[in-house]
Amino acid sequence: MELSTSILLTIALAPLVGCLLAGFLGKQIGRVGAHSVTILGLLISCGLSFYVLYQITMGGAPVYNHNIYTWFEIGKYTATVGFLIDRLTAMMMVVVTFVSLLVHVYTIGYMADDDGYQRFFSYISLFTFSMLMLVMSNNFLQLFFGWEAVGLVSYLLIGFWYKRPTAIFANLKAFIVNRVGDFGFLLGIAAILYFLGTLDYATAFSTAPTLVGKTLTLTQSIHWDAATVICILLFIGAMGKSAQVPLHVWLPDSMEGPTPISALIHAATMVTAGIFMVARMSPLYELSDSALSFVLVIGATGALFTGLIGIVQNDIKRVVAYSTLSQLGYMTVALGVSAYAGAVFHLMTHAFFKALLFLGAGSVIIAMHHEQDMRYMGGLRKYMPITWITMWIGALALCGVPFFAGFYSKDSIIDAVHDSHRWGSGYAYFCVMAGAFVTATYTFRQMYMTFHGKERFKVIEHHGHDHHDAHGADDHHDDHGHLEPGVLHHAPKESPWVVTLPLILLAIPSLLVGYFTVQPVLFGGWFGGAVHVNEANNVLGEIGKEFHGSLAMALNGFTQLPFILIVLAFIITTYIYLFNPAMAGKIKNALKPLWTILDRKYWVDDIYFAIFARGGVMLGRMFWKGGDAAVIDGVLIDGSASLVQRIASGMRRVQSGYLYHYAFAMILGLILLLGGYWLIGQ
Amino acid sequence: MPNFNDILIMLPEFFLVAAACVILVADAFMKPAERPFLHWISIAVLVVTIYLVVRGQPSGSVTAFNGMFIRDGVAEILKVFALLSTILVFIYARPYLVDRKLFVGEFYTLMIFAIIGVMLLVSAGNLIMIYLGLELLTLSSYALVALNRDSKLSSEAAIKYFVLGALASGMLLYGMSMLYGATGTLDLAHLHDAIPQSTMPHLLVFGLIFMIIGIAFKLGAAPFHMWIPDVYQGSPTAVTVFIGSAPKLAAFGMAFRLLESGMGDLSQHWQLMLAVLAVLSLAIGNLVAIVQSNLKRLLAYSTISHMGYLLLGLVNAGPEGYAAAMFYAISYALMSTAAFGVILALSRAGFECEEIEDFKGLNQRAPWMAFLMMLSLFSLAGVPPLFGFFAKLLVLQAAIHAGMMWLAIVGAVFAIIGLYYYLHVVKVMYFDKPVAGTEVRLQPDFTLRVALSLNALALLALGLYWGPLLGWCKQAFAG
Amino acid sequence: MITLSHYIVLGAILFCISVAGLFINRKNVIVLLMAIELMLLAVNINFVAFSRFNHDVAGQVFVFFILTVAAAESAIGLAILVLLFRNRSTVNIAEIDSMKG
Amino acid sequence: MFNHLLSLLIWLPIAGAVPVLLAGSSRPNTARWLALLMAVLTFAVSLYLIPQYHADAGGMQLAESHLWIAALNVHYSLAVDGISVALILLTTFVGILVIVGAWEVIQDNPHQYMAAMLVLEGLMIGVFCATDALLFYVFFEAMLIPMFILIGIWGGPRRVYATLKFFIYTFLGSIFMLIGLIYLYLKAGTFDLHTLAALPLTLKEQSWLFFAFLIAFAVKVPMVPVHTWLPDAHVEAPTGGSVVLAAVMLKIGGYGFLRFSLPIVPDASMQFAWVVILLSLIAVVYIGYVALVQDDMKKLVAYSSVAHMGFVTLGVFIAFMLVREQGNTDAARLGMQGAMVQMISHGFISGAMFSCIGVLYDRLHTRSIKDYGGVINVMPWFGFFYVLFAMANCGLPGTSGFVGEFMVILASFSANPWIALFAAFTLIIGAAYTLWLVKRVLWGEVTNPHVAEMKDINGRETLVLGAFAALVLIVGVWPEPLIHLMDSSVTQLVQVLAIHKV
Repeated sequence: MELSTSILLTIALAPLVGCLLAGFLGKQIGRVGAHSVTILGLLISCGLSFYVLYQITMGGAPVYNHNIYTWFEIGKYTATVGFLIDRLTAMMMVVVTFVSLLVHVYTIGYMADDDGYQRFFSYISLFTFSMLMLVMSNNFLQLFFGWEAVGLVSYLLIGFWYKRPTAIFANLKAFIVNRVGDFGFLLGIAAILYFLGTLDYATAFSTAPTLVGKTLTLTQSIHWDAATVICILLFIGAMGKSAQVPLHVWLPDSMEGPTPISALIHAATMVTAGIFMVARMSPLYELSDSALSFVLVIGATGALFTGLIGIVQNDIKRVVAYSTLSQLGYMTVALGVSAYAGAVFHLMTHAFFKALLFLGAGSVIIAMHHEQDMRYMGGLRKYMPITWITMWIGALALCGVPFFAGFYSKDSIIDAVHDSHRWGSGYAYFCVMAGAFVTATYTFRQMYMTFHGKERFKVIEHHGHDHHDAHGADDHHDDHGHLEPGVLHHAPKESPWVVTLPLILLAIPSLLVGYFTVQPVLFGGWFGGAVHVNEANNVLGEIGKEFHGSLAMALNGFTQLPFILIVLAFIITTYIYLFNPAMAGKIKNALKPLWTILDRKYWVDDIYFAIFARGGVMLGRMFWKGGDAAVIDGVLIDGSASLVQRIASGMRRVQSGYLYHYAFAMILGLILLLGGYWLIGQ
Repeated sequence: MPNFNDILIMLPEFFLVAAACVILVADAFMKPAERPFLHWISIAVLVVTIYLVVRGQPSGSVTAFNGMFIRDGVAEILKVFALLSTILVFIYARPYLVDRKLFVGEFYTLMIFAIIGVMLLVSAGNLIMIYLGLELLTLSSYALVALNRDSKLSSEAAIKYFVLGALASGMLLYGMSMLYGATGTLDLAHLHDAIPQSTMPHLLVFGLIFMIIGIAFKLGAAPFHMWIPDVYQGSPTAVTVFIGSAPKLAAFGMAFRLLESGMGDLSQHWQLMLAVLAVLSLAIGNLVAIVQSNLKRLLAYSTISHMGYLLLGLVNAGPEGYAAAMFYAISYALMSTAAFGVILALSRAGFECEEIEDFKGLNQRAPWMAFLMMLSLFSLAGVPPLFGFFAKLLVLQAAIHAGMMWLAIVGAVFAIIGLYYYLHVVKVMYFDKPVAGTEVRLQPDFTLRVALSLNALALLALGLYWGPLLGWCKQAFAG
Repeated sequence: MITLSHYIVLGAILFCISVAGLFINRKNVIVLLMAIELMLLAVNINFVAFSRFNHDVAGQVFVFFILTVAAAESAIGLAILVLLFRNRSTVNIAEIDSMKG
Repeated sequence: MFNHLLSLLIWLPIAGAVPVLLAGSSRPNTARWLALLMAVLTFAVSLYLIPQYHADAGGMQLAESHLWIAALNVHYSLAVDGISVALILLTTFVGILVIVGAWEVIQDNPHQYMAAMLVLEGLMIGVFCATDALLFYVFFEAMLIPMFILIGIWGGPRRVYATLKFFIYTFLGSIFMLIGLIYLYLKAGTFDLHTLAALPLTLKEQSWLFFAFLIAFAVKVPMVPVHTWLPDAHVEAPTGGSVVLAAVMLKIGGYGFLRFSLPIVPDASMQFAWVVILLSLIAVVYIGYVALVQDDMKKLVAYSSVAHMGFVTLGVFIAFMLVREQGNTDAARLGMQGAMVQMISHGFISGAMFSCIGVLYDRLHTRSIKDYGGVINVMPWFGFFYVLFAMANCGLPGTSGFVGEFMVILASFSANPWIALFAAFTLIIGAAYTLWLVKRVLWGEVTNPHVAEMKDINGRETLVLGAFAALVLIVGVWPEPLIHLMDSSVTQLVQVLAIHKV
């Protein structure tokens, strides 16, 4: 039976209501009120999302595609606000609301005595609303709305601790880099409207085949294939939002935000919006191999090279951040080889285990009183067992150890790349394969440095005030009285249940979701009409032929190259970080130049800052001082004014005050007239 | 042999002459205390004259004394406004004169003789009449300029005015003589008919040129403008306000009589000459005004530029062109009386209030006066919805219609430059803080306040509804 | 035989002399008054000559008016001159320049 | 009274100015309340336009015409179409807010200030109603006088330079238009805009007239390179002056293009559309960079106004390419609608931005960005509004700022991808200068001790900002009603474009 509009509206609006209540009445309803209303809102929309998913998959509800209201209608162009609910959407809704719900709960603990408590809840609910609008949209306008709205919330949340210079730098950077992507995205939408005359998904996809053969005339000589132009423009948007190279620079900095949103926005949901979008647009992308190759190469590059940076990071959150970049690269690669289902599948599994890793990292950070540097950790496992175990689950999932969720999604991507014949797939295959090793390396390194080995922090029992888990806003830092790093007031201890519960709840899917869903989602054509793949490109179909169930796949996985690489990485890291810690430093010195390259993140940020930020300001100053001030005002306006002045003061001298001069002037006038007449007479 | 009808036609002029003589004699027998009667009598006389002018107005155009005197619509309008402005001058002048011990009978008699000159000039039908009217006007003006016998500036202004004026009228006469030689007649109507079959075209044009000089001098168009700044500044403000109003109307009338009624067939010659004079006047008037620090002198230069605009109307050499020019002359007369009126109203004994600095912060001291001044300044600058704008509109239109787009553009450009110095005065009045030593007269004479307010508000009212006036002007030239 | 042109030329010469007198003379205002008179005389010669050769009397009538007015004019002129001398105790044109610019 | 509704709208505030003025400096509160009453009345009357105007019918409605100057065949003729109605509503709405906004901010001679505001309001409404070129010109020019006074008396330190520059700049622009109008009058014998639109003109005549109009309206919009009066005027003007200037006066330039350039000289406009488009794109990119480096908040917002108004001119003139080169009327309508929506929305946003700056200025009496920082710590509610309007200013979907730019960019892509490319650059540069401003003013630690003492916005300010915010969001979330109001008028305009005069 048909889904009812009211339910969908409830799903979308419940978080918004929570947001408004928590935001505007924060003072009145207090902290408890704030988190209660928002969590209630999330509960409602999460529950209903599960219901919708059930209806769509089991309940046999048809795809829902209706407009709510008309945004504008001008001649043949109409823009509307409406929902398109198919399996892809439903799955995304569940992922978003579920992770968001857990993050809400987690936040109760994490932000427990932050001043911006209500504000924070209001923001993350607003985010959930925006994200839902994005995934549930049935047209490009609303997609762009959600697209930018999540950007806004991300901006607000990265700069949540607005007193930190680094935070407010990071959020500005994030927003502007995203805008660079949106620049392309908007042009893509414009191109769609130009070629297909509509902003509505269904119409656009159904008329997409007419793009074949159409070209966009840029100059007399340059004509570009319409589909390619559209797809690449749209993908530029995805590059911004999903932090693909070269627009990846904002994501690591976004770790300035509180950990919960790193988990929710910068790992699980928002950053995957680009992946979702491309999957959604698969009918368009299937029309252009060149566009997909572009996607493939970009993704592959990200998958490997950003992962490498992760190896040299010491900030526990940044390691996870770079692994996110690399994993997004994997998803993009999957898109590039037309394995859209694989991409979305990895998106889902990644959402769970990456959120888990972030929240775990957050839990560690709580325990370490907001010390994020792993060099001052170690041996935490006996203090916080739950965090330790759950994080290991996440870590293994991330590495793609068989049976864990990550394994199914990641290995199928690798296989898909292997089977693909698209231009660039060779390079991509190398990247993802190497990436598997790199992933394992930085993951194990992180786990060892955090939980194992000997404790590298000192505890000095600190009388007087025994305060609870230290928290975000740096006024708390202040009353620590800034001891030297790695010195704690009291021993780290396991976080409260509001923190650990989400960890557990995320650990379960990180462990199991792959095993149970890989068959239908990847090979069962579960997405149905939601994603469209040409037969020629159907690599997942090929893999599917050798698929004999999750168990078999996992067992088979032990014999595959990726697993061997993981084991290799395991051995190396174990040796270095458990048995011979000094060696890390030796290697570092041995490979100094390489290490520098990675530590400087290939100097990409520096170059961008120099060229775009500094350069932009310089250019602006040049225009302002040179153009407006000097030429227009200086020369044209004031120049002409002073010219008039000068002429005037010159002319006034003629009025000498002498009678004979006056008379002479009259005679001159007479001569002028007579002479003029005489001249004309000639 | 003059018949009674001729006398009827000239009744206003005769009445005025008689009145002038009566006032002259009465003044001789009056004690100073009774002077105010003189004031009111003179005003009454002018009012009656207006009444006579309007009432006895024939439908078309009639002549008296064998074409010596023409009474037509043009003459009527010009006379009415000349008389009106003179009434305003009387009202504005009184407190000023009283403060300066200049409140004497000569002022009134001379003024009335001058206005008689204006009236004869604008309805002259013969070169002799033109000359006589002109001289009557100018001779009285010379004396008026010198009214303040103890002022260095006044006497200097008077001598400059006198010498240059004599030179100008000499040239005018010389031109007249050539014209007479070329056509053998002094009567404008016959002149008009005689010009086509004249055997000496060059002599004609020579005459024309000399006459144009006479006209240009009276208007104050460059390069025959040199007397204007000094006379405006030097003469008592009470006289300046007069020189700025009625004589301009007279000058327009004279130009119309000579150029159109007399030498209409030479228009292809004088159009271009007037255009040249217009450009010069616009340039000199607007540019040099910018660097002035004395308000009277600034207004003098603005007069020069305004005469340039008036010439834009004349170059059209067609009915609507003349209508536009006359409209412009009228608007200018009203605007300058208002502007000078404010100066008169604010000045007190020992304080002329004619430097621009004296107006600093006027808005704080006398907001209403500042407002009136602002109205007249914006009107002079030609900013809608004030009267001056529509006058400019009409003359620009006339110029464009005459196919002189370039001239209109020149006019437009100089309008922008002109805007600057008017705004500067407004800025001084409204944006600056008042300075010590410029305490203006705060309670001007009541009639003055009323008259001045009416005068300035008329600029706004006529700006909002100026159709009838324009209709009147057009109809005067339609015949 | 004296033709019209002779008179015109004479008039023109007188006119030019008077004009020259007006702006070449830099000393005395009285000279200016004389120059003005001279100019009017030049005009009168023209008128008389023309009226004679056009067989029209109006020109000579005009001359009478001009003469009368000229008298009045010079009267006023002299009056102003006296005034000027009283205020500045000089009649030197080169010193009458307190208003300029 | 129904057939004099427009006259009422124009003259009510102007007449209302008289009692306000008479209240005098001795009774400031009487003046304030009177002024507010008048503004509210005007707004109420303007609301009455909505039922009176039939949006579907389009065309000029509520017409009234009386012979004004018989001798010159000039008529006092008023009428409105959808676009005018929208702009009039904007005017009357802003009219209220500036009076509320100036309540206790203006201390010396509030009666004169309020009176000037009311007169200004009436004249601006007149501009939007006039269908006779001369009448339009009269209102168009007369506006300068009260604005001149407003900036000059209540303005900042360099107010004299700014206000003279403003007045002369604008006068310079319009005087040439006047000459063009006279020329048209001499050809057509009337100033009536309909007749002029029907008047056949050779391409040469059209070109001259086009540039005469262009200079007049380009100065008003303002377009590069005749924009430099705007930053100065804004910086020196009192808050209310800036708000009116940005919110309404600039729109008159864009409106003028619709009323004059398009109908009267369509072929020349087509021929020289590239000039305007080029200038608009320069405005978006070049001015964007200039705005980036401003250290005075008002200057920054002023420059961003120039950039945003670039979209108005862009949207209007790409319509030519779309109609005449591709016959794509719908895209042309899209672009022009975008331009119109942009006008309205920029009215809200710039008005709001200047009100925000006014709020800060009233507290710290400086507009230079470096004196602020960390304002959010002491003024959270203000911060909320400021961020909202900043986001609207950089065209975030869901705010009105997005709608117009979105539509214009969509349309311009159909006209020529390159145009869209440069236009869309605003997404980046706009975000850069706006959010950098927010970063430096709002975020961060409180460095300036005076900032620490700042109080959060009071009820009056909340009212003003809240009203702006509501409209920004409503138009952003559901622009259809606004678009529908103007649609038929825009459609008719687009049809006009297709008509060749030569």
